[in-house]
Amino acid sequence: MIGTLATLVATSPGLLARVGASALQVVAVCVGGPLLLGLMGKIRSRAEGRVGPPITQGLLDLRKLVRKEAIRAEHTSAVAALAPLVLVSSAALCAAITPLVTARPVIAGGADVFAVVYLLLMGSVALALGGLDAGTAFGGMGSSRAMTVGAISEPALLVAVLALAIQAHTSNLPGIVNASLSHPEWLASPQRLLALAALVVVVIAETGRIPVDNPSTHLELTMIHEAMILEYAGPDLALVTVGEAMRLGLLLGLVANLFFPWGIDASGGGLAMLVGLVALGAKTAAIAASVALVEVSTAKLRLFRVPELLAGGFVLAAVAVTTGLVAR
Amino acid sequence: MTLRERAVPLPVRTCELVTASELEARARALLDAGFRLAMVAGHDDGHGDGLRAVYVFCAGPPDRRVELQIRLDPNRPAVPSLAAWSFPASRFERELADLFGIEPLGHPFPRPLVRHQHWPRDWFPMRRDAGASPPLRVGAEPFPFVAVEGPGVYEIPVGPVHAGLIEPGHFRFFVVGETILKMKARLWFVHRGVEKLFEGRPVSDGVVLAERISGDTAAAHALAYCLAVEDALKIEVPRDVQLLRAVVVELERVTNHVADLGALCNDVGFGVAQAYALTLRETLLRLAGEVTGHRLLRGAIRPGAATLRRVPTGAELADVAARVERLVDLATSNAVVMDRFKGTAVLPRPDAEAIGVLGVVARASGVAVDARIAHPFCDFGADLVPVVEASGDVLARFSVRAREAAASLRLVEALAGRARSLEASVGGLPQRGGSGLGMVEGWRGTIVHRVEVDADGHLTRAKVVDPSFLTWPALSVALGDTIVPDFPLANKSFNLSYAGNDL
Amino acid sequence: MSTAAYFIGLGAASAAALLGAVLPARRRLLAAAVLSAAACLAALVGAGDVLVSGHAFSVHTAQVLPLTGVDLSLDPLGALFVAATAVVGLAVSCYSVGYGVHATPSRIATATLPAFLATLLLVPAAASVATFMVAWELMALTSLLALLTDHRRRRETRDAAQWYAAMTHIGAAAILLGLVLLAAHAGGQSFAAIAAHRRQLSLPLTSVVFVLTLFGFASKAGAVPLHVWLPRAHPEAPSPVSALMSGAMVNLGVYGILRVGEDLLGGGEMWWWLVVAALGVVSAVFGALHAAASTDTKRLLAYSTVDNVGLVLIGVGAAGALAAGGQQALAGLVLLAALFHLVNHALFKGCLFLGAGALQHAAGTRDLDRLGGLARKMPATAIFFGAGALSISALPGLNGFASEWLLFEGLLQGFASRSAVTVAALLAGVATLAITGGLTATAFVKALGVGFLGQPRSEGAGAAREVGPSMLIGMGFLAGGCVVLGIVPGVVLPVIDRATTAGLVAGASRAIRPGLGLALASVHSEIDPGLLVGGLLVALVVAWGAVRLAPRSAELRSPRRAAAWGCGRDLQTARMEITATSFAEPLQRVFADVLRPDHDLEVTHTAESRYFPEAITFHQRVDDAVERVVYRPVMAAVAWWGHLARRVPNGSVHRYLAFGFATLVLVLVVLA
Amino acid sequence: MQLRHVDAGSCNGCEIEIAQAFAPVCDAGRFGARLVASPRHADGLLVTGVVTKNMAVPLQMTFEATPRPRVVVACGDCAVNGGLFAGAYGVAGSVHDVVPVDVEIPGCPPEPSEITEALRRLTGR
Repeated sequence: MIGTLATLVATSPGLLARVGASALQVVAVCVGGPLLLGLMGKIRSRAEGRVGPPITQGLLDLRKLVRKEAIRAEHTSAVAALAPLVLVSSAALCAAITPLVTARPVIAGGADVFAVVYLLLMGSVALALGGLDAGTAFGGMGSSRAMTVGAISEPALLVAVLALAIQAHTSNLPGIVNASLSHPEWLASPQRLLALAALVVVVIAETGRIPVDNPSTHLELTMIHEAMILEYAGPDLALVTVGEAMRLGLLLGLVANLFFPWGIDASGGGLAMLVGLVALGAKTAAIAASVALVEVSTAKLRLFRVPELLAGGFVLAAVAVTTGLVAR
Repeated sequence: MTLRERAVPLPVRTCELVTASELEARARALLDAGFRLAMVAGHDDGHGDGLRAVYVFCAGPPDRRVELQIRLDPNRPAVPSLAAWSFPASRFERELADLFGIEPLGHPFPRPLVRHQHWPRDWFPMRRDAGASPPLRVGAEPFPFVAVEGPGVYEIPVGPVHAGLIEPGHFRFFVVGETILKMKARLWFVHRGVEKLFEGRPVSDGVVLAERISGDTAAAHALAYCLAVEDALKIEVPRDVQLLRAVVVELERVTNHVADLGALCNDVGFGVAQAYALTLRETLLRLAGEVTGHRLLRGAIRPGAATLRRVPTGAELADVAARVERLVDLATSNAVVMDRFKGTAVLPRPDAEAIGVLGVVARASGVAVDARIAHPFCDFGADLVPVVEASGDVLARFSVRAREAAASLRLVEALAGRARSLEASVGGLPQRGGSGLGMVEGWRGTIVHRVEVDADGHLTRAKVVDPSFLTWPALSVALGDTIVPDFPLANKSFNLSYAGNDL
Repeated sequence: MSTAAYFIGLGAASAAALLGAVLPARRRLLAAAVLSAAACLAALVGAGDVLVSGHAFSVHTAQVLPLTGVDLSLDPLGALFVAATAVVGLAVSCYSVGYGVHATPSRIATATLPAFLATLLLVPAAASVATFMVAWELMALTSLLALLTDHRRRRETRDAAQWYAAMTHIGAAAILLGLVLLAAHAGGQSFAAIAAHRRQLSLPLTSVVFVLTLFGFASKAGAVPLHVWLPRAHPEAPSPVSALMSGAMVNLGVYGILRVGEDLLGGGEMWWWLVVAALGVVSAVFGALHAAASTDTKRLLAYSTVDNVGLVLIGVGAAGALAAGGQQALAGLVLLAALFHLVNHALFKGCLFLGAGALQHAAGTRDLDRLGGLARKMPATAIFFGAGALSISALPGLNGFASEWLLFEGLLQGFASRSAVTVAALLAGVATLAITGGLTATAFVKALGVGFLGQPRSEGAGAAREVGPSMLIGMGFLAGGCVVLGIVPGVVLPVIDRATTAGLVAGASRAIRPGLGLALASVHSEIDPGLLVGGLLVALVVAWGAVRLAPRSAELRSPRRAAAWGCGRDLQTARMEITATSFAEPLQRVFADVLRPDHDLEVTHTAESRYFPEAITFHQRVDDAVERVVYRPVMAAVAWWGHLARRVPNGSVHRYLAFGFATLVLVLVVLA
Repeated sequence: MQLRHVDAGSCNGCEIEIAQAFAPVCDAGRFGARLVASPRHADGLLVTGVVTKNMAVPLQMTFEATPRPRVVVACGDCAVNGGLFAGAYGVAGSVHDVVPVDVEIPGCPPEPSEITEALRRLTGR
């Protein structure tokens, strides 16, 4: 790692710029994630005939949570304390290396499909272990459900992005984005559309939205994600909340840039980055809004219909890959 | 409607004093004849008169009510257990044991029902000489649930403090993963001692307490109490009193059914329908405020009287009816919602009958019990029929509520049209002692109140049976094939009262 | 140097076996362990020298075996397997000291572990059919003995031994048949001679040989449907033996496939390798599913071995198919990934089996449903087991991620291939990699979360204490290996690449660019796990700091310990924690078609009413569907043979020895 | 402002009005108030009803489970002073007999607008 850093310093004069771009992406996801959640909440409120909390409520809540007392259950080990940190840092690392604001490789070779999927898995595993640490029935139940859903959704995610990787002849995410930028006709290709459909299913599952999970439920027994975090309070909860929001922002940003890459900074320079940031915000907001609209009009699936939905997503992704291979 | 229309007369009730040995045979004869056990009330008559148990059996239509009373040995109060023939009896007997210290002889499952573990074992709060409540025992043993054994089984304890806006109760699930092997409910967390609070009050003061037995059922409980008092005092109320009371109770039914329809949608994550239902409920609560002066329909029903500020207009009712229809449409046209409802938490009819469930839950399982037909306090007209569904699942309970809400709206309009005044009463209440029984079909099911009044017009005993008391055990039976995350939906589809059950 | 070191290793291992058999109780344990460790070190030096220098050595001696003599040769391919065995063996030797302290093992047990180790070191160096078969049979025998030693009176152990004996002998017979056929037609039994004559062999013959040997080797590797002995034998064997079985012995199945298919037969037909890849796909998915459903720690690990062997076989099969299709460079890359994964599997599975042994040692059970809360009682074991579990779940920064990434990238590059069949196989491989990833994570979150977190679920788990230092060093050594290879995978790849070159006929080397991270030579595809770990640590520190430094009143600064939130109810017991069975149940329902769980709920109620239950009992079994569907009918059909088989492997060590020697004699007679 | 609702012995009348306070017409949510599932996530408790003897310990435990700084809102006459149920044998007292109360909302039950107004004072919006 030191050696790589040394070569990086030696070979790229723009190292600082790259680090700056990474930091910008992390901050964008960190702030943007809660705002996207706020936007989705706002749309739901409006659809229900309420004004609802302001879009910035999530950020306000975070500020309040970090100032509160942390509570850890009696029997917990270091895992309970570490899990929120790992969740946030894995999401932050993903945000740093994924092409969100800029499509120029932020860390050389870092933004690999496989790496991003497994970094996300790292967060899921951390959260699941955190849920089991207190030894409560709800925590364990939530972990079990989340891992079951994840066990089917993560392969679908990997295979769905694979369809794009085959088209672009690289599994490197900036590579895929750059290739898409120079081949706008790809957007309408059947494998892209199938992969997009699969990816939307995965994103809904991974971020715990209706119809897979109900983020606003108050019933412990029906929860998937929230059951795991019932024990977290104060700063720990702030980390978990922001980590989850970041994953949402990240996945939406990934979908946005993989399928609608326009606006992303491909050339470099401050203005291009600003444009990239605005484009990212606009694209993710649009996707979040459409997800929210779909959410409003549907209900949560029966638990064992969820794997069926996800298996459907996986099949869509596999068909996308096959279509891509046949179309070559 | 004709001017010759008359009030429904006081119901006839036969009372028999039996010995302990006769009780069993007499009770079985009544059960075989189609009666159901509606209530078992313990009584402590004090002054060395000892304890007494009253068994109320009822059947209808035609409206029939039979009371069996037995006096108990003051030294060792005990009743022969009827648990083997009547499941409801097993519950009433456990209640007797906990509150009066009356032992049910031969009871197969004599564990505490009302009494929580930290209450002293030999303290019986409903006895006259109970005295002040003793301090709680801390660190007492946990409730002895019959645990499911076997490798891999674990317990999910839920409550008493539930997430969400739910009353307190404890549910213990024995599960393997998402499969519910068994569920036991442990209630009586909100046991306040309501029945004892009635004692000593003048009959006219009891009604405010009855209105707060279960806040969402204020009108029906108040009415059941008033009917019991009127039965005890032998008062025949005018026809208009009956009609106005029926209007209020039916309004309560509509309001609560609407809320339940929305809540069922909410439990499957269909928030839009819930929001729609809550808005409609707000309309209904405001209408209630205008009709009775209180959003929860309190104050309109009093012993011997009924007072409304106005009746709902036809336009208002039509608007509500249209919105109910829209709400039901919203849910039934959503495939995911229907998939969640269909086949979930089935309560088979034989179980519903054996357990003796009442109200919406019973009718959704094909059991056509409805006190408006079996024990009418008012002339509801000929076209009132019980709304029955056969499938016994969440969808059936949803449909029964939807159809009943629509029917009740029509009924309100008809009843309000027949009433000639907004205020009617018998005048002053007579000073007379006696016992009386009141039965009302509340929105959850049949509510039964029984009061005993002394010669000064003070209550010496009030016994309340909310339909929840009889229906709660059916919930765990309905979970036979249900997975853990469907429990809240199943529970909501029963929507039983905790406060009304725990008293 | 390599020759001397390797033979010193073999000698030391044999001496360890000997001393283990003759020394008195206290001393034999330590003597055997020290000598075994020395043997592993020496073998590691020898094999390392071969791998680094790339020069093979070979030795022929006519003295040891009558009729044929012994041919030994260590080329880089064999050396890689020797090295992997030596690394696991080193950890196991150290671990066995502490493992044996509590209940001193018998003489036979002390002797068989080094003997087993010696045979494991021997097999990859065997350079003739006779030597190979003798070494192979000795390995089968010693492993069987090692499996039986401690618990031979337990029914489950005898049962496991029967299955293992049957499978391993059927497999050995197939290999013997195939190799003898080959030797007979190639005009010589030394591997060099066979390889030299392979062009004169007819295709039907080589195909028959490949299929026969594949059957035998796949049964040793634990590929589905020949895996049935694994989930029985691994749990029953003492943990050092399980670690060697899963970390080293199953590798030799893969070794055999490569040695025969690529080296002796020269790569052969594409369909051979597609069969191998298909075996890999089925094994990986089936193993991962069963691992996710298992509640016995070691059974879970055994099925996870089936899963990982499947992944390796996917790589081996894909490499073979690509090579047969003429894409040598790509084949080299994929095989490199497969062998790298095999090495990594040796490390983390060795570590996990040793960890499982520590669990069993400390808590008296390996049933996850009865464990729990061990992280606070055995923190070091928890960290090492955790490292293994997270490695196998392929989390970035650990070695499982590195090799799965390489495998993924390698398969992905193959999509450019012209052959539709190959592409389909690669697609299946990638999909399998994706599917097993999630399932493996589920299985190991369960093992880690239910086993180590929460509250203890049994008295044994409640009384558990940390194991001794030698066991910890053994586990820690392998766990450290997982971390090091996870952060700087680049350091071992050139070495493995040399084995790859030897493993493929045409010898495509240089699939990767030198460096500490992973970087493919052919295309622009690279990743630096070290950099990822660095970034992760920076993010972690920043997040921690941000939360830590938030303005807060002084009394709220440090976290408060409180009872877990139990909905306002005061009694939180271990019965209210999720169990492993329950954790896996949703997945089991989803994959009920494959797993076929069997449920049984018994309810007894009072005579008066069925609403008053008196006792309720639940039972569930998840049997191996392959065993039920494939093996049971076959076993029924050959009931007459079963009669005999029951009499032969009845748990008596002498019988097994006699049986094994008889086979050996047969081998020699046939070959002569 | 996240609140954990605790029914300590209510007749469920207050629950109806709390639900209406968060329903579309009153929409207490727009001022940043929210009901949450775990006391760990809460900034305070919203307690209804008299505190029965059986609920006294659970209420205390819920209070203890809430991270500081925390507030307790007693909603309804019963919660404030025991209401009609004061002195019943199953009643331990009103809310302030068990946990410290910061805000009281009188009424039997209080109207949704009154509940919303009280919550609004807490969120400061």
